[in-house]
Amino acid sequence: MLLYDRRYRSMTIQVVVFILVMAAGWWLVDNTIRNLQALGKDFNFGFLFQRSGYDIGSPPIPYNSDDTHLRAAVVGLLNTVIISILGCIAATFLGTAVGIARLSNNWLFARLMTIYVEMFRNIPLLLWILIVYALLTEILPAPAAYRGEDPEWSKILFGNVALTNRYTAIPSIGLTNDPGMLDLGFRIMINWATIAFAVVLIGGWLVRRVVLNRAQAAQDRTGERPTTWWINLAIMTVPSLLLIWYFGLHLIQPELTGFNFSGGLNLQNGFVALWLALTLYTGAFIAEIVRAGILSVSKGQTEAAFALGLQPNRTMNLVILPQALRVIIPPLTSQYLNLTKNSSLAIAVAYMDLRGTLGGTTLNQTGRELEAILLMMLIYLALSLLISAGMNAFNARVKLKER
Amino acid sequence: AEGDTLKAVQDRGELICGVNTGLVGFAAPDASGNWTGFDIAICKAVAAAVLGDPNKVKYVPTTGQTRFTALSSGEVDVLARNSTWTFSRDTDLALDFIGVNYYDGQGFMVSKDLGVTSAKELDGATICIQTGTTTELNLADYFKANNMAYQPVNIDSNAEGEQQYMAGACDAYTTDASGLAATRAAFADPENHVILPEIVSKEPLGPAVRHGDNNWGDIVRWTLNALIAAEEYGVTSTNIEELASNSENPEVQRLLGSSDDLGAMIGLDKDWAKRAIMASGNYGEIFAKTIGEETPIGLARGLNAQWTQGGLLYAPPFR
Amino acid sequence: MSESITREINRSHMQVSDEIAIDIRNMNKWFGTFHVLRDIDLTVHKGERIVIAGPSGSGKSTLIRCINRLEEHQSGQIVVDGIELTGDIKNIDKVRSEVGMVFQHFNLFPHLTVLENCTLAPIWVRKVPKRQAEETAMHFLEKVKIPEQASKYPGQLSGGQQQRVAIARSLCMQPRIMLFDEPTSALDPEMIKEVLDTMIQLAEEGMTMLCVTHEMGFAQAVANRVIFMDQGQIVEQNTPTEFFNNPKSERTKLFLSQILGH
Amino acid sequence: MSESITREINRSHMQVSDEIAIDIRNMNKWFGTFHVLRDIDLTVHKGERIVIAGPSGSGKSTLIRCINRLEEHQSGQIVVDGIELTGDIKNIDKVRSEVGMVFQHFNLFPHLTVLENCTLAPIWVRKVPKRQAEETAMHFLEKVKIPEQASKYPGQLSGGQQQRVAIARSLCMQPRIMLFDEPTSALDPEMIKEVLDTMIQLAEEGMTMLCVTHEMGFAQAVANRVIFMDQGQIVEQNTPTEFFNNPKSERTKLFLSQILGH
Amino acid sequence: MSEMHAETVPFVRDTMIPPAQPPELQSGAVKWLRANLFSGPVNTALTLLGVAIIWFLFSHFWDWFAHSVWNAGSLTECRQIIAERWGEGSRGACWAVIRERWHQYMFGFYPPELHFRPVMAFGFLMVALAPVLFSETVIIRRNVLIVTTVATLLLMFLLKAPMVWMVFAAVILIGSVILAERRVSRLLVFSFLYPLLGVWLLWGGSLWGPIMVLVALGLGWAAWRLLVGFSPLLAMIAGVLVTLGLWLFAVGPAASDARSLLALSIIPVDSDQFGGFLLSITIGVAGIALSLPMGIVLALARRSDMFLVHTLAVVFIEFIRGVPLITLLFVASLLLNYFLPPGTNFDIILRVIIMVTIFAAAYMAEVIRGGLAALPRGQYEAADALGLDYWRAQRLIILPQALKISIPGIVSTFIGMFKDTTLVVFVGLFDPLKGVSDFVRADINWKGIYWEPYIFVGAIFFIICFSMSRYSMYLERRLQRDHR
Ligand SMILES: Nc1ncnc2c1ncn2[C@@H]1O[C@H](COP(=O)(O)OP(=O)(O)OP(=O)(O)O)[C@@H](O)[C@H]1O
Ligand SMILES: Nc1ncnc2c1ncn2[C@@H]1O[C@H](COP(=O)(O)OP(=O)(O)OP(=O)(O)O)[C@@H](O)[C@H]1O
Ligand SMILES: [Mg+2]
Ligand SMILES: [Mg+2]
Repeated sequence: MLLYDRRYRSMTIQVVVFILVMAAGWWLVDNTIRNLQALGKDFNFGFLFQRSGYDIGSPPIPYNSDDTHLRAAVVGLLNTVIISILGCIAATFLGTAVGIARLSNNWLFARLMTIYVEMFRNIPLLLWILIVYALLTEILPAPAAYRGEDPEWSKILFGNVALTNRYTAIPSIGLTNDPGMLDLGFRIMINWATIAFAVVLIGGWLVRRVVLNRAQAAQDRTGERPTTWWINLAIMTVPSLLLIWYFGLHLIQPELTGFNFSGGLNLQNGFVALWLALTLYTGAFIAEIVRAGILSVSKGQTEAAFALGLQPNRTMNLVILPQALRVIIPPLTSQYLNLTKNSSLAIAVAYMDLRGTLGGTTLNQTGRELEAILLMMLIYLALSLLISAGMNAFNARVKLKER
Repeated sequence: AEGDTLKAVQDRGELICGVNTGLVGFAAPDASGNWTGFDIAICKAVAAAVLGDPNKVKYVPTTGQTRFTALSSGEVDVLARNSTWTFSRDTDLALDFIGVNYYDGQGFMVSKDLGVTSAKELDGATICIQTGTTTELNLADYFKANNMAYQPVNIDSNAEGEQQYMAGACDAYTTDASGLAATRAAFADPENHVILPEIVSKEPLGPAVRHGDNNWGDIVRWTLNALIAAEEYGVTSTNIEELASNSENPEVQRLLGSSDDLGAMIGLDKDWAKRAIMASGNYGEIFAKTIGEETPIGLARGLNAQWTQGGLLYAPPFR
Repeated sequence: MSESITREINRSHMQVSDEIAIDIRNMNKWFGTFHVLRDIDLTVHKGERIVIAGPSGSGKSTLIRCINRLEEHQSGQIVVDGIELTGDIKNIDKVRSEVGMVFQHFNLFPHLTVLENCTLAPIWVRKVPKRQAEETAMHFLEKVKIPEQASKYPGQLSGGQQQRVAIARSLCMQPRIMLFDEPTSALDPEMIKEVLDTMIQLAEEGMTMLCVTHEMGFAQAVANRVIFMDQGQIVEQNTPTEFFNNPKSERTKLFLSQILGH
Repeated sequence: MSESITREINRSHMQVSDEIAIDIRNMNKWFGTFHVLRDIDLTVHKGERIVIAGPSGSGKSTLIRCINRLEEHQSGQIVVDGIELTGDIKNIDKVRSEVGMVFQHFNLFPHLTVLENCTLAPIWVRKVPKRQAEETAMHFLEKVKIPEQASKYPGQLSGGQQQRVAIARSLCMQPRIMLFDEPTSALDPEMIKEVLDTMIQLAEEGMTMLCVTHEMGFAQAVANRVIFMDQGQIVEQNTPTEFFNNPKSERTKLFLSQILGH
Repeated sequence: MSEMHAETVPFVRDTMIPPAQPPELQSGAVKWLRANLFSGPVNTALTLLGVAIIWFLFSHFWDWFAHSVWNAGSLTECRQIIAERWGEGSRGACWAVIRERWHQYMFGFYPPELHFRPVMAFGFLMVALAPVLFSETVIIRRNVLIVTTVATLLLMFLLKAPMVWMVFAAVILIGSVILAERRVSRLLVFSFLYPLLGVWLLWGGSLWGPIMVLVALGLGWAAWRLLVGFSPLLAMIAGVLVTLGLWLFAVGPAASDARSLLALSIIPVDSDQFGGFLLSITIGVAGIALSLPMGIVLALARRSDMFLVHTLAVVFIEFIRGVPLITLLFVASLLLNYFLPPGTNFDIILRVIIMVTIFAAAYMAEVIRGGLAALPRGQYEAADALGLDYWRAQRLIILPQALKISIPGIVSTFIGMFKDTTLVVFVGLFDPLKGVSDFVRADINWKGIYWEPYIFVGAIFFIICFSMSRYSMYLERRLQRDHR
């Protein structure tokens, strides 16, 4: 019988599974079609090209209520991406620092870091988002507090940053010698100066790599490593300074005009709160990962390195970290994924991410929940897969060294 | 789901009513979990008419975002959640608004210190709005029409929005004027906040049902009309028994089922309207009890007075 | 005894000089309240090959690890190659680059190739040019007979090969003294021989060696002194012949009977 | 050779019957493109005790594992106890409950006590009542001389004890054939003896055994045939005496010199 | 040949040296401080930083905590009291809101006179869990059970539970304490029955529903029993099909028929009356209980060598892990009705539980897969060689070990899932964090209250999650000690 021979058994089971899955899928699709019919709705994505009609605070690309829902969704997606990237970066730094601090032999500091980690790991993220947001709105003053001859609050950092309960006003960058904009289409413009800086920085970075390679070569040749930090510093800064001088770059300090600060950039509190909360929350998890990673490298490795005469910091860089990294990266990847997905809690703090636009206002104004939610899930899925793919590639590079 | 909502409700023995998650005066649970408010009264009236018991309602709290889906997916039988009747909602969203229970308009509330007296002076202001509402759209239109800039803060729930406004995180809070009044009434210092004179939109708020089930729509529509008509004819929860037996007014007799059997035409019994009115009183009584001037919310009747009093309430004849 | 170990050993270079390589005086060490090493006195001359034996937990490893300060001693004096081991970091670094150490579990760096394992310390500590470091490394890898494995990763080698890499790695720092902590006890029997052969070869070339081991064949063939430790003390030290044939203390007799016995 | 192994062995029961226990014909096996076993022909009679020797990687384990179908062969025929091994699951189950296997790393179930380890298969596969299974288990545990450990967990036993439990566990299924895959090579020397003793005892009772081992003492004492494998082929098979004293192929000679050599 | 080995025999010493004090270089507090706080410049700086952080937190929040008001009717009243007691302009916490609304934070809109029922359900839950969680340590189990018994009865008394129920609870609780002492495995029967009992206590209604569910399960088991000799796989399929079929089609009618004979009914409570921690814990516990088996199945499927099964498992797991939970909750609340036959409408809490379960199961599958991968191949081979078939090998050999290895991961998945129950607020359920707080703040009396509810809710979450993580550490340690 088909079930009793190993070769056919697995085929049989698979065929059955396949039929069952197809049947279930067909059942769902059929139900959906019939339900949609009953409701007199159809399944189409035309709504994406209709006028959206709502505004979004501080969109990363030009956007207003006359644009389409599609553009609103793109704005949301960009916001999601921005918060995710910034969150991942900040959380990585924080988590690494705390993870190492927990291993420090400073009793007090290690304890404090433990408390931090346990607090954040055991209390829902939503609460932290709300608390940070509330802290920002309740403790910081309204912009009006900066008004007048003798204001209650004054700007910090040489008058460059104003903390308010709506946003953090930071300076923006002005150009006296504005080279104009590059139009990328879709009303997305980039200042030529930005491009110039990008080119210079990337170029500088490439040159720096050449310098480093040559230093490495010199070390390989002579054993002594030439000091390169000042060359690097110069390469990274001088061209930029020249550009700054050429374009007449200057900071435009935020000034209180009318209700709000203008001139600078206003980082909305929703954004700041979400960023902080995601960073603190994910940072606590990353701290544990980093700590476990470092502890996973056996003591013998440190001893062997010491016995060879390597100094502790060299031991860390050359022996411990490369090995710890292999243990750290896979769980770190899932923390990045979590952070990206958790950014959808932006809904709680009025930050218009993908969930807020496509899955929120658009869905609500158009009533296309099936389409909007499916599309939104697909986009999140794509983001997740992208992050996984990137991290796996990185992991493969780190891992390659092992075997 | 066509044409059988009434039967479904009667079989279930319970009306499922989609309401706000918490809006003072309109729908909010109290400390012991009883829902009260202006919208709640509609639910109770419908339940009384259909099931004979105003308490056989299950309230499903919906957010601005989940409300229409909850209705169209059949999760609730009727949506009584201060929702604005608009063209696209009525058509594209496949809903049926069955009337207006509150004529509202979108306004702005600002702090007195701001020194603003007109919405036209709000150029550049930060404004808190609730996401997923028509206010979001009206706001965009209004500022665009007046060529002003603003910074929207899209808040998820009313409580959150008020919090932001009170902390000064927005210069102005915009929502329906009724909501503004309710919000302001609850402040520790109501006198320090002003509601600006501009009403920037028409916001006819009304209960909605699903497209397609016309009979059910009729029931809800005429239940609402019964409440309005009752006020017009002076039928109150206190005198209703008396009027039912000895009213001279033929319209009242038809309404209360003492002469014609209008109920049968919508699949109900004779006393349906009587029960609906008895549930929480006529329109005026409900208004006074939940959001009227005697309550902390202190709304004036304004547009929501009977047509006979110069308002817009005008129930079609029961005939 | 395995014949391969008792084979004719070239003792020509194996003279002991008068210079002192390691001088330990009255050294004591505690782990918490546990007194692991008690009043250790030990002088090792250049070119000496000392085998340390003793029951498990007697402090052999600890003693050896004190010599390159992987463990800190609490009282007494340890002078290595004329440098006293104190808290002074510079001294420690100096001593560590003069003293090679081979561990029971090899402790190779798994993320580096064999060659990189061998050149890491010369490049970063001794500041030797890479080319030269690699040449040296290849030289020593040839010596331990695995030059062809240079570009593999430790995980791809057998235990015996790994231990030989570990020895080569230490040798690349051109140490004057080598410490071995049970270098063969984690190895399969077939592999023990290859490692012991390497060590014998080292001994023949006159390296000063301290070796904790239970390979008594090795001790007899190579050592010029066997030290027996028990309970943190040096109980007996003697030439191998005397040690094996004529143990003085009861403790040593018992130990020898158990280890050679059955 | 350890004396204990070369002691007088009771060969009274150790006759070989004419019945065929295992019949392998022209069997080939590949791992991917790697041809591990080539044209293996092997007939084992009931009561035979066969030792398989050969260099590492020569396919000894693979051969043994094909016999109870832990590995699938790709061509040729394997008949165990009259049942041919094909894809048929019922046949496989039957063969597996007739053939016991003991692994190099014991593979005891660490979450079960010794007794539970021994009764698991009888209860679930043979459907023996628990009480009876426990009695049988105790019987075999006594036979391997560790009845007192019955309620301990494997992790609490020494390697030799663990291996004896593993043997007892196999015996509890009352197999007609026992396969051993280097049963002693993961053991410390003192423990090897106790396991070999157990195996000798089994042999004395007439069990059909196939044993991969490097313990040549055992082979000489117990086996009635030694099979030498290299590169996936059976290079030579002979009685132990002939095999050790008079190896035919060069390969065998080399192997024997290495294994008995140093 | 074996001489070589002989030389490697470790010699183990048999006597211990008596402990001795090391020379005292420094002593007491000064030494400790130097070693642990001021051992170098970096360390000193960190210590100072730590002190600064503590001081900052203390100076900013201390007086707020110190000025707590427990007894007031509204926020305004609180503010007055604070101003009176500690002077105009001082800040203080107004815990009165918790005092007045605690029952909503705990039970949502669950009828107050029935509050004892959830309390009882959760008391029983501990009893049901005890034989599973504390199977080995008698003392801990005894303590847990006694504390549970006392606490449950006390709470029920305080919540004015009727006498009948008090007796019922007392019998079960005290009975379980005694049973746990005698034969703890008997208590597992209770653990097995608990889900139905718990559901009945929480939602009320007729007892016939749970009974019929049980009967169906029994029939499914009988079907399995009948066929198992023939083919384990077929038997399992038959068992599952019979059970599911009966659940879907027969349980409802049968229960209502039985009900008409004998009511056996207690006051029903609707899902929409659930809220606060009652909701969180209900969703959490149900999700935990269901996601573990589902995760196991997924993990096995993902490790299967059948291409199709493997692929399906991978697609499913990666899809679920790739989307945020709130989108799944939206699917539960907005879309599920599209996917099901017209007219089906099932409980929103059930829908949320299903989604949360699916979500957690995908994570669980990955955790368990790790555990399975960590098992040495030898275990599989030994099981094969003994003739155990796939399912038996999994059940008896592989899973018990793999699950033990994965305990830390499993528990942190649980903790994550429990924390995620706060997200149900976005589909209109009253979670304790935002759902309840939002409507409490919609009350005129408590408008503007912010921190107190958050701190209160946060503290409870912390206690629950922290104990779970400690429990997993205890378990890890115990499993390390056992069997070794
Ligand atoms: N870091 C440590 N902390 C506390 N005690 C230790 C530490 N390291 C070793 N010990 C203890 O010190 C004693 C001596 O250990 P050591 O490793 O030197 O013994 P050994 O002679 O090398 O034994 P073996 O032959 O087993 O390697 C042992 O009792 C050991 O338990
Ligand atoms: N699952 C597998 N996949 C691929 N190659 C394998 C697998 N198992 C074994 N091999 C290879 O097959 C060859 C024979 O392996 P086998 O384990 O049978 O050798 P052996 O004679 O038992 O060696 P040893 O004495 O080291 O145990 C080896 O080269 C091994 O690398
Ligand atoms: Mg040691
Ligand atoms: Mg093998």
